[in-house]
Amino acid sequence: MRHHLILRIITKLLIAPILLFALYVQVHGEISPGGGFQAGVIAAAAIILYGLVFGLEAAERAVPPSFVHGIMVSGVLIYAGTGVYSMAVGGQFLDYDQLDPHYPVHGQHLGIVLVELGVLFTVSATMILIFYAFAGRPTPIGEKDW
Amino acid sequence: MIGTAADIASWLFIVSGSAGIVISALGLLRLPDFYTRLHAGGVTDTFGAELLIIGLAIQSGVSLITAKLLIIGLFLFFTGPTATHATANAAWVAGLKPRLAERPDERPDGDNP
Amino acid sequence: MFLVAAVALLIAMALALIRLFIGPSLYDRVLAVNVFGTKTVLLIGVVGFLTGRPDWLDISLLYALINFIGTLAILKFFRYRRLGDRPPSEQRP
Amino acid sequence: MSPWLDFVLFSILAATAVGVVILRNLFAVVMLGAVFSLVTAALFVVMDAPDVAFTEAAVGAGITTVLLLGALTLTTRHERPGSSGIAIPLAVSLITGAVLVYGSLDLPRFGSPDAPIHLHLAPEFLVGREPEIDIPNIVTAILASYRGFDTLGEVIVVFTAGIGVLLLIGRHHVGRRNRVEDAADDKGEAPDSPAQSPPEST
Repeated sequence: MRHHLILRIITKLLIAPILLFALYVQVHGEISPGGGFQAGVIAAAAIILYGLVFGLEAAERAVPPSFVHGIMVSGVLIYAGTGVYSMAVGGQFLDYDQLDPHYPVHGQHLGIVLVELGVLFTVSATMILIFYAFAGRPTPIGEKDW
Repeated sequence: MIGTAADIASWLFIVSGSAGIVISALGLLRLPDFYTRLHAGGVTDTFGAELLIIGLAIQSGVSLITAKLLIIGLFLFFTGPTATHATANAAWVAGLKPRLAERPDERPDGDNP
Repeated sequence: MFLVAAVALLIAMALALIRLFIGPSLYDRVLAVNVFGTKTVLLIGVVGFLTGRPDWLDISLLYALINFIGTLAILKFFRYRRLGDRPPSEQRP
Repeated sequence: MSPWLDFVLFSILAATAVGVVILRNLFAVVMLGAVFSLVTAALFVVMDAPDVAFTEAAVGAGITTVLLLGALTLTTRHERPGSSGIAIPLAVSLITGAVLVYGSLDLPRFGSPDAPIHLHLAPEFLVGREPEIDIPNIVTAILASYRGFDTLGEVIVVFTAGIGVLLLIGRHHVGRRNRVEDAADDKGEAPDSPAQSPPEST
């Protein structure tokens, strides 16, 4: 899609609002519907839109696959690390009350924010990587079958 | 007084928007070939959607809901015509010819399964 | 008044679905899916007003964005046969 | 909310499902899948489940369409008609459907306060949320805190799925081949015109 001027302009206009909306869904997950999973998918959708219109190579320049690999792993590590930390300071696994011993409610808030961050990282990175893997395949479809 | 006026205005917008939406769907179903259906699915559809959203926005007063409605309207205003443009461009490049008046019996050769 | 809009949207959705079934070309179907998506965006908003809880507009806001991506993906894939860059077969005369 | 909206939306959903079964053009089936997800999300909104509707909206129409198209690169455009007869699949479907309907007779009515789920855990969560967690969205409170261990499992499932896809069809040398092609594209390429491109419709 090299010559599609209208598509390129509109896509450039749309990508920033989509990412902003993903951030809104992420941080508003405690108040309104939404949370880490939904925000992750929306953020991945922004990258996929970029890859669709500007080509896979441009998307891989903007968000390198090695970086996405790191994000995918760090999401699980953040989530599990929260649980291990709460275990290390004397509670049970994923017992957020221990994160702030004086105000357990604040500990719960902190724990939920961390956990949602981990979900966001893993889900968005996985979606982007699956898109990269599918989009990068050469097509085996012959002229006859098409 | 102002409340009544706003109600009437929002009624007008919502009913005319609904009429536009039904007309666009009828056109999508009844018009003879793809390029004429684009007008129903693109122009009339966006028109009806915007009118409906303006009507809803008037109904909800000044609040966060109004802001969200206006953002939805803005997105639809940009993405609808762009998607229609992309569809028309792809169809034209792929060789789908419009049905012309000289040969009224010619059907567009699609990929009818 | 919201009821009028909801009924109009449902009728339009049914008609667009018929167009999606009968085709005849692929592009008619893409157009029908696009129209159907717009109708769903509006229906979710109108249902929010109908039930008196219009604070779920985030969902229709999301659909307004996602629907565009889906349409673009279908068109791009149908033309280039893959989602990445253009394949070499595009160059053949 | 009167049930007529449910009925109409469920009818559209059933029509879409029948269309998926009947149509042989796989592109049309992918598009019907997008429509199915749109109607499902509208149904979730009507049934007061905005969080589920949000997930369906985010995953169903956009990502699933893209991934199904990616899967279509590995196959052909039309579904081949099946070789076996209609009798055995029909019998299996009818028996399964009858068993499901029979099972649903024992379910509590939709939204009934006497359902078992509303007698044991739900009151505890609803009462305990205020002093223990203190965030307004009960769904997030249950998912992230009361059921944090389950959510960790879901994250690991997503992670494992990503690793599996990468191992099966991932690439090692990213973009090298594409770069050469792009250089050729930039040099000798005229703008698209209908005269040059072969009609792709068959």
